[in-house]
Amino acid sequence: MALTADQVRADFPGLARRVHERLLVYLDNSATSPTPRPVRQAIDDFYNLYSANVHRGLHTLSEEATAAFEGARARTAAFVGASGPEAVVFTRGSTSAINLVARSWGESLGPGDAILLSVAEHHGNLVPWQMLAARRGVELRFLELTPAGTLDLSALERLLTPEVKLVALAQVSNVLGYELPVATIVAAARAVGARVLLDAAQSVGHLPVDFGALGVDFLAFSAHKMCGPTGLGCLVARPELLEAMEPIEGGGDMIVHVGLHKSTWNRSPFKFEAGTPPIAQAIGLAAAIDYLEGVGLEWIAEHTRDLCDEAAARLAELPGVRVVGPLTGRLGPVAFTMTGVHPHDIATILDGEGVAIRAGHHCAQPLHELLGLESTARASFYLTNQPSDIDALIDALEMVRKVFG
Amino acid sequence: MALTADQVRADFPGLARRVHERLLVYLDNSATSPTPRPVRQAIDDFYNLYSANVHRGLHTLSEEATAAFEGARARTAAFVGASGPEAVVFTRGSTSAINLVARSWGESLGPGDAILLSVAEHHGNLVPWQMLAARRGVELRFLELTPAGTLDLSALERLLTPEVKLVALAQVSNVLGYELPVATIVAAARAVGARVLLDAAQSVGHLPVDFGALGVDFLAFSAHKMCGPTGLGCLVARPELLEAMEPIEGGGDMIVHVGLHKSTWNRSPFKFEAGTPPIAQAIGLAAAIDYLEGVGLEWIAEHTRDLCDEAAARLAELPGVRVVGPLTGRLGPVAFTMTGVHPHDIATILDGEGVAIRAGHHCAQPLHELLGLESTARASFYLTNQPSDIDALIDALEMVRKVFG
Amino acid sequence: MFHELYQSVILDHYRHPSNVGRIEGAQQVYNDHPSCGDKVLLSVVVEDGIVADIAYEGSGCSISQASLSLMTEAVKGKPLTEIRVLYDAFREMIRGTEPDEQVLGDMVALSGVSKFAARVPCALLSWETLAQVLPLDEAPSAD
Amino acid sequence: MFHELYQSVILDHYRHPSNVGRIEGAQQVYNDHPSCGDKVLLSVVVEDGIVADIAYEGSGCSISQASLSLMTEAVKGKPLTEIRVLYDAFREMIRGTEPDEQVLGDMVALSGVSKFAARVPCALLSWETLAQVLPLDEAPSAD
Ligand SMILES: Cc1ncc(COP(=O)(O)O)c(C=O)c1O
Ligand SMILES: Cc1ncc(COP(=O)(O)O)c(C=O)c1O
Repeated sequence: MALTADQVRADFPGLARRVHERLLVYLDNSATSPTPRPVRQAIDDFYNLYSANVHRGLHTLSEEATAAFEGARARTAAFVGASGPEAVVFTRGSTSAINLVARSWGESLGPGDAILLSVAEHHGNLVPWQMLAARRGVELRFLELTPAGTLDLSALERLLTPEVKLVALAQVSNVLGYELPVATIVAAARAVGARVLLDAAQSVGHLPVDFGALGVDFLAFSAHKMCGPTGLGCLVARPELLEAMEPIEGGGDMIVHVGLHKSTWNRSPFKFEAGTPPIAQAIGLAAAIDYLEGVGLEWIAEHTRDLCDEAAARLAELPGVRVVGPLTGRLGPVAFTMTGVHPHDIATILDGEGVAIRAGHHCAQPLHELLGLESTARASFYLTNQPSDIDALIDALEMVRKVFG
Repeated sequence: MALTADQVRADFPGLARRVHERLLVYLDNSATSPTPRPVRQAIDDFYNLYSANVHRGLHTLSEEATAAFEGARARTAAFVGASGPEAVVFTRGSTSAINLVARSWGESLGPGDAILLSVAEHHGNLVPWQMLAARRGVELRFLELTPAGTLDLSALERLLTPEVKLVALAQVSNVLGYELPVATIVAAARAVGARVLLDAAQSVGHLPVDFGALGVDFLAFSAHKMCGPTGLGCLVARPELLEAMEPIEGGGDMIVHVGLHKSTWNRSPFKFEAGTPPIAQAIGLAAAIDYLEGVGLEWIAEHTRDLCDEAAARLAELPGVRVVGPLTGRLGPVAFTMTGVHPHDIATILDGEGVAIRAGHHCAQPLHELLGLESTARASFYLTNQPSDIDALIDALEMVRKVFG
Repeated sequence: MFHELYQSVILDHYRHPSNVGRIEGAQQVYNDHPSCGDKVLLSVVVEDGIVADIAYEGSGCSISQASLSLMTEAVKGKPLTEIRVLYDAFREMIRGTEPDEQVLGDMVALSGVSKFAARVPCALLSWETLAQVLPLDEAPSAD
Repeated sequence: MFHELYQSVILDHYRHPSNVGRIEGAQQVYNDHPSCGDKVLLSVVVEDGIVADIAYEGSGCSISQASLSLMTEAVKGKPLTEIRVLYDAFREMIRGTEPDEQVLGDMVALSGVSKFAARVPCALLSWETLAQVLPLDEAPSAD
């Protein structure tokens, strides 16, 4: 059954809105995805019908909420191929998930240890490690880029010495759009005994991701970038690593026994979830997972890759337009520049035409500085986009050229 | 215009549901409040119509989302009488807000310093301080209870020596239901130069709370206990304290400039909000505040106090039932025990009658141990409750007595 | 007064429990469910593959306490092989399978628990604790 | 080609800015908007209460750069008292008040910015930076 973007779009009625009297063309999916009707419905049902706190509740609403919330954890575990619900910690977002690893697991590192990142990392997968480096005297190393704009893995052997205790990389870059060759990274990391953290903010829900099969140790992603709600992310980790990690926040639900002066911790993942958890958000994530699986992860990935290939090719043909990063093989974001026009001006003019793109450093300042750019414009694609969106983008860019002469 | 609970209940259609073929009587408000229609609508509108990321977005959806999100911050600041939006940090919940103070501001404390708490604190306002005490060698001191079940302030002078750098107390106890005499506490704390943190999880949205007028330094509360969404809390603080505090999590939005090895921090509150914030949740909180102000905070407090007074009086009359804590002056929770029946059994039987209460230690284990109780049953009241809910509670308890003989 | 969960057998055992106490010199194991506060100290004497004596000290809700009373009654004097059958049958029942009264006896009074997810741990506390003393989770050995 | 925001005056100033450079010996101040990357180094020479000379080196979007060019043109040779009037009028305009072309001259080309909340900081960068050199935010002194 060949699904069409039209059929998918029917589940996103809000996308049919107008902006400056033009039909909206939403090309800022890498920042936040739109939310389909079944996800909105699942969230609303919770708030309307069984708005109750979870765990330890003995009444029906609380039991329903607990079943839905813990069911969402199990659903998430199955979706990303984790060993089970005990491997899934709910956090505020990808950023929070990565900070949790840095602040808990990371405390075991010290002088002489190193962490391998890349120059293209999102601030969310960079600043937590800088803070750890400042706290614990850990060295940060960086993979650089090939001229084509993907990670230069030829330096892997040189950089990946036994000092490296962790390799933390984005599975899909939110600017360059490349897909990381995870198997190569994992094999190399294993060879020196390093752990691997995958920043999957741009990959989970965008292509099939199997935590177990990939063989990584930590996986971080955000619900709001995969048709789910804001305010929720996941840290998926090997349970034995979680068990060995110290909790960061204290409070209800993360304890077994609390005395006035001393307390004992619950088992993971609860140990890392102090206080009332993001109940409606987890339920929304489970609905998003159901939705994405209904559409098909393979279809979504294929569809997105096709749109990116076409967009990159057509952008590259425009006079003065330069695609930043590879021209093919992108999954989602297509960043570009236009001579003589600042990216912010591009974005403002495009908005006037109904085309929503992002302009800036996309939380990847070091990458932009390295490329000698203050900022880039970025169109990013996902399941609701269609080839006509690329036409709209190209037409609007021709308008930019007319304004700026 | 005398509002009735009936009029309020019309905004909560889900509360009219049935449970075990009985009409639902929701008396677990202290755990999580139900969510009124306008809040659900505000959340759904975001997801449907302008699901976009905030800050730095140059397209219409992002500008709408930013205006709504930052508008929600300003709305929250005004609602709790904070100096302005810069005083409001969005967190995962009360627990997270208190942990933020403990992990950031708290790091300035060390051996010789003390923190004054009470034996009745919720784990969310106890365990973070235990963790700080373990990290930094800080002493924890505890206010105890009067025989009537309120805080014994006669020990305040003895306990509140110049070593005490922070007094952290619940404004309304989630078990005993008492209201803290905040003015007395603040005056005493000021006299020794101690800061005051108010755990307002059970008070903001339940009675008028004015941060500025109370003169406290930190205020923590959760949206889900005041008709708002799960997954969101607030730390309100004096801006100069926030400015001096170090961020805990690193990532997007909390930075000014990011280099490969070093970064500089944004101003507060953004410094404490790494990554995509809880956008829909903040928007939902603003809608909850609008809703609560529409009903009237004075009305809500009065209404809740009246129901608690009546419930406590009628419970105390039942043979074998003991109200835990004061019989009058409670705001929300009314905890009790019944001889010969375990609180869990009470809760299960009540659920069979459609009456939702909570049983357990309510995240206040030390308090229960001190009272010689493993657990208590707790009925908790809020704006949607009505006198007939107390009848239902009493009737159901008579059923418990019949079952247990 | 009938209640789906609170069968009179349960209430009887809750009010008048069997085998309460501590056996000096016996194997002892402590267990609790911290989230609800149920606690038990179980004493078990095994002689020649038979539970010769068993007793417990516990506190908690009617379900956990009745389950302890019923379990100790059921296993006292029984060989390990039979106890394993009971253990499996009990857990099946709590999971929602129609119980066999022939096998489970009075313990079928606890069958209603399967419909109360939050109370399932209460009913299981007794057997879970016994399994910490006796090798109930292991496959029976060949001899 | 007409665009509400991108008036031809703005684009002209963006393409052919006035007063670009650095004045040795002048008062200099650096300012930036890190979230969007707009940057400026402003040089100002004040003599006898008059902005005798002004220049800037900057990078950023058309709005921020055109605003710098327009602002420097507008204040050059003017006394502080007049500059204050311009400063207030400009900020009023950016807030959405109908601008007075008599007062603001070519700077009215930036009036469209008021409808683009995200671009308001770009338009204000110039004046905000000038206010770091000149006492524009203070009430005029009595003398
Ligand atoms: C007094 C008090 N403090 C703190 C909390 C913790 O709130 P949350 O679980 O939303 O973080 C609660 C909630 O039960 C509470 O009642
Ligand atoms: C690659 C990558 N990592 C991390 C993040 C941070 O995600 P969040 O802001 O949801 O915490 C993002 C989101 O922009 C991202 O694209």
